Amino acid sequence: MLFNPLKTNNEIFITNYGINFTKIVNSVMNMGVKIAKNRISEFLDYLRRRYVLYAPIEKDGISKIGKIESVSEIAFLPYRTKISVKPIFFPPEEKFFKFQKKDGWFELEDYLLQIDEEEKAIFGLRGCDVRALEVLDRYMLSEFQDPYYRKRRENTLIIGLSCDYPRESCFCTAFGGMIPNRYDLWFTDIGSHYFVDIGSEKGRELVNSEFFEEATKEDEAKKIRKINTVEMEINRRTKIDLCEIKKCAQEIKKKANDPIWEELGKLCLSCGKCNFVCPTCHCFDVKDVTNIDGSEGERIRAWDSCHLYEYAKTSAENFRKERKARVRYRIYDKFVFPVMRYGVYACTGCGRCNEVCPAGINIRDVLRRLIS
Amino acid sequence: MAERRIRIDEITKIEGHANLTVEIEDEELKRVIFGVHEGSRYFEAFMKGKSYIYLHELAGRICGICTVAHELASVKAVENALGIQVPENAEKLRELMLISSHIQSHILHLYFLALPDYMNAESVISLTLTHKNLVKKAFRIKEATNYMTSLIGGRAVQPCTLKVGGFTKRISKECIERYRKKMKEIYPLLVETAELFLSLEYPPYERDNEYLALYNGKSIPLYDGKIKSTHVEFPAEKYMEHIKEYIVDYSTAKRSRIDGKDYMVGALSRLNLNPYLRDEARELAESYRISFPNNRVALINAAQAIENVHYALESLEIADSTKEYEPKKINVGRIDGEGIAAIEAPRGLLIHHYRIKKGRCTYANIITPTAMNTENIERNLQGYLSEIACESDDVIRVEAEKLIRAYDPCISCSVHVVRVK
Amino acid sequence: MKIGIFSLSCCEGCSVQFLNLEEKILDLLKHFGIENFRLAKEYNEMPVDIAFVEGTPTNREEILKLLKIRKDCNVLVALGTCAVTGGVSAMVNTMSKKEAMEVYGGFPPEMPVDPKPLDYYVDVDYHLYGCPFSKEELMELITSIILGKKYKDKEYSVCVECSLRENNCLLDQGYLCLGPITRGGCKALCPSNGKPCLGCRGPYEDANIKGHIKVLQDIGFSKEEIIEALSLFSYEKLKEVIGWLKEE
Amino acid sequence: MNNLYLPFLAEIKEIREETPDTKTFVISAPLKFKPGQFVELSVFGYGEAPISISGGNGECIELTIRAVGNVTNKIHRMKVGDYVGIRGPFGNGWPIEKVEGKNLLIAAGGIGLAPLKPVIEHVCQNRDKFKEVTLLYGARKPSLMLFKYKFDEWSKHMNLLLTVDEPENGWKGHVGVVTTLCDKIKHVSDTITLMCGPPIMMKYTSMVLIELGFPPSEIYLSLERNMKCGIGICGHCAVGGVYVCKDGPVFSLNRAIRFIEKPHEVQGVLD
Repeated sequence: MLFNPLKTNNEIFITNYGINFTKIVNSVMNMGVKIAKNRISEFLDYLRRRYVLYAPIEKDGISKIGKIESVSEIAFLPYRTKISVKPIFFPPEEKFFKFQKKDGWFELEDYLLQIDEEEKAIFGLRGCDVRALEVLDRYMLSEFQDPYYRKRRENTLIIGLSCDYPRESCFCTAFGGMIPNRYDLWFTDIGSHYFVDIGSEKGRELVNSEFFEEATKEDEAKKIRKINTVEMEINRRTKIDLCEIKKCAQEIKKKANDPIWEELGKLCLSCGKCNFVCPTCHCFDVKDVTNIDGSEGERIRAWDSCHLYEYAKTSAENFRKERKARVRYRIYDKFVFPVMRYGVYACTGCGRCNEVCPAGINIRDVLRRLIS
Repeated sequence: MAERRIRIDEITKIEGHANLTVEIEDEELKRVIFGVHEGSRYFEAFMKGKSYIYLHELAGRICGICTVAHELASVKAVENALGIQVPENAEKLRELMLISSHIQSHILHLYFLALPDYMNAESVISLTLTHKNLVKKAFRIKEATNYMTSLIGGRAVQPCTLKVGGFTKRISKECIERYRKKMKEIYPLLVETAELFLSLEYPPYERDNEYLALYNGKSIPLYDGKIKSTHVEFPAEKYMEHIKEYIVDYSTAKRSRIDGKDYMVGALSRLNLNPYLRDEARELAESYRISFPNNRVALINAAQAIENVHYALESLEIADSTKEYEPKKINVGRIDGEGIAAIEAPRGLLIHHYRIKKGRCTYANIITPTAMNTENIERNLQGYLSEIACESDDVIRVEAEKLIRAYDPCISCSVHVVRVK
Repeated sequence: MKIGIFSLSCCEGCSVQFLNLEEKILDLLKHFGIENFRLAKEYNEMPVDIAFVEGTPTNREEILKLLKIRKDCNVLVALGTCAVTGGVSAMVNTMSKKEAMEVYGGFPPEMPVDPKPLDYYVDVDYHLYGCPFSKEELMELITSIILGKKYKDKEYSVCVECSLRENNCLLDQGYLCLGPITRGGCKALCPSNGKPCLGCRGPYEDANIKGHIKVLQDIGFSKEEIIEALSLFSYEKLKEVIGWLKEE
Repeated sequence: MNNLYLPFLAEIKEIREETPDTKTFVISAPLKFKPGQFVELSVFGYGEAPISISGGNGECIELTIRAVGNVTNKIHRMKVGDYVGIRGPFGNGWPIEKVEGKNLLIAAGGIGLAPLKPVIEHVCQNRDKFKEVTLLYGARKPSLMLFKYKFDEWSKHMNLLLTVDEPENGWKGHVGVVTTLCDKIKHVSDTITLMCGPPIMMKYTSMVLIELGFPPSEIYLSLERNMKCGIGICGHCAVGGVYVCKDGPVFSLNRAIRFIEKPHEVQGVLD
């Protein structure tokens, strides 16, 4: 059995965000169900008619989660999408409001009202992305709530899918493996069928539809075998043990003056790509854009990256002028600070940052060096 | 009357820096000097040694107005040198891009540079006060054509999607459809523009010039064809046998002659040599009693306006038959060779010629339309100004500028380098 | 306020880009008088409040012209790559004078001057990067001047905007892309169109150029190829690094 | 849903010139705030800036602003009757409850006096709740001192120690940086220190105070960071796992030392 840090820290997981997928069904009491592969499009179409459906799509060599108009658009990939689910809830650029000067007064138009209140269903999310949503929820929906995020995030049904095989850069087993703690339904490919775990009341309602049938003990064994095979493969590559979450964080914190930062500082190009693909990075910049005479404009937030030179600059001082300090900050903000604050890592092992780093900085290798 | 010397130190409303000196003695024209004093820009020098993949990028920077033409001529010359076949739809898309950039350039020239002369306005900026709707119309066409160019080229100035062998990006059916729609949308404005420019009163001066343009015997080609002049016809590869370049001491731009004669390139040449104007355009011109071939030099402006109508219709036809483009990996068979390409830039024929060895350029020669036109401009100024030599300085100045501007000279192009054999 | 658009040796694409503002020019004219614009105007006046200068001086006459513009304006804006870094013209500085002359048949039409960025000769208040510059950035600058805001150069790379546009990374596909060291602000136009960044906006202050050179070498590009790419637009700004790379 | 990013409009009621580059704006915002808290001030078209509240009466708040950036420069050009946007108040504020019944040392440098002004006013109104109170205030020049017109009143309630770096206009008081006043503090034990000023001032004053025997856990600093959202989401002000905007801006020195990644990165508290 693989260790799941989230499970052991359940008590600190704040559940009452008003988000819909937190009510956990006791899965021991329920044998899962299964769905035949040739019925999956029917089921998805059924889902599409009841919810606004999101699922993996692939276009111009880029896979991401997108809105689905017709089930044929869905890309059934063997592993996670290249672009995470984050932009669905936290788009790269978001307009807060519009302001317009009128007789010395300003009229404000809040764009929050224009965000559709929709019941979403996301099909085909992987464990890494679902966990990332849990992390994002902690940041965006704690004592101060981000209303734009919340409005998109509310009423979202998560229908996950286990990976068939990992990508080279994956290391989700370091964070608890392919199946996260919270979901509505979870699909695992077991050959002719998908085995389906039920994670919530809403999920149970869905499997009551005509497409599902009882699963047998054998099906469940198949599922476990499948998960274990893939996770073992991931584990073989990962070779890091991050299980003891607080201890690891302490260990990394001690390395503030390690020569590794100097080395990484020389390699890093400060391109910010790792931040943008990260499913938990949520920093943003806010700016006003106006017309030529300033009589009307919009306040816009756009993703920001802690690797950029001006990120921590105030009118008095730039607090992270050196590249190595910025590289270190990012690692700390994934593995030390969130642990201190919320008891979780802000990394889910999706490995996207490893994949996009032009300088070839691999977070797994960095962690291995920091923890060894 | 005694000796007069009229000098314009910096001719405005043309692209680049040029000056004009007119000497008149006893109401008789003695000398006209059309000099270019833009700093030299050494393109042919620093192209040497560069990898073939960068040549068209550099060529685009020769001129900001005809960037599309330069990039296309350059990329085509490299393809010729390396024996690369370009897919048919890519060629068509390139032609579409060339057409929209032609119209854009013509509109810029007609409304912004030439028109103020005929409206007694100082500039298009003062026209915004007196003829706001006219200027807005010009902006609308310009915006639309820039948009069309960037649909295919990524952006209007220095397009960024060309590569040796085709394009770097996928150009979807939808993209082509948007091009078509936009062109249809501005077509009536192009007709209005033509009507305006056909009705202007141009200097009456005529001369039996030698004209030069691309020719294919069935249309008015821009992207491909043989080179034809009033007297001779030859494939682009043979340009060196006919076109000879030389320099004069008062100008940083080189000049050229065909078989020892000065010649004109540009819109008027294209129409004079290719009697294939589409009916709509031809009838429009004829309704203003203008037909081609025509020796009235200042009618270049009218020819441009007519061309706009003609090419707009051509482009709609091309767009109809163009298939979606999907970028493919280009197999560069050989990395040595010599290639020549001739293309019609808005202001006339443009020739790029490279030798490539081991993937790097060892020789570059570029002949730009303005370099071809310079001597012709000077000759025609001589002809026209001697007819009006008795007029006041101011009149001579204005008329001279009108005639020079009609050519839409592009000085930056002409000084990319001076090479002396 | 009076503005002027001046042109030194260059392709004048930036002047054209200025006219490409299209109807925004009419908005502009509500706040500014365009008093000096040789490409579009017959009568050109000095002094002006804001001088936009494109191109780079390539002869002595032009240096004097530039100095005069600086004297007769309050704010000088370097417009486009040639003015900011010397641009493609500066590539001639990679060759020896003799080499360059040979192409001229041994005799130059005038005493040539090495193309340099404008700030080599005069103080430059603002830089508008790019070949051609970006219209959005020009409007941003003009709006800032009208509203009395500080206009800040973008201190991040093209990669930032490229990844926000969810493009497929061209470095990953084996192209020689200068995105990681080139100043952002163009919305990653070229990479979004499938063309690697050629660095037309020049390097940004914090760029890790040596780091990127290593990355390119790891991909398999030769020293010559890297030097060629670095010197396309920003030879004058990257001279030192190029020198270091040659030595290495 | 309450949109925390949406400012409400507030009118500038009064403008007081404090120094050549600093003005106090009285803004019609009926906010309840704790001394040391800040608001996000919007000038539409120019953006937002976090500004400490330097006073208020329930109807209005006072913001004392130095012109350094886009927003602050623009508000300096604005007039009475113009509108700005306000979000907040944000931040934790000074731990005034902790000081009650104890000695209080207030150390301020330059514009740093602004966030401390509500504390000083609170002390003046509730003088009997505190034991000894000392205010150290240093500015570069006498003409750059804030709230000079209040000094007479304040000195009735507390020991007011002033210093300038460069004397001018017949300045008869102390000359030197704030640290040179520290030996004049008569109370060391049972004292809570509240400090705000430029990084360098806070750094050296903290060092001197520690040497004098003030425990770091009793020294509170107000930190400045790049803040965008003010509510701990945007990440810009994060340092060592805390958000200066929502966990701060006031931290005890011992806590500040704990979360620093590299000591001198936090406002140069220690080297």
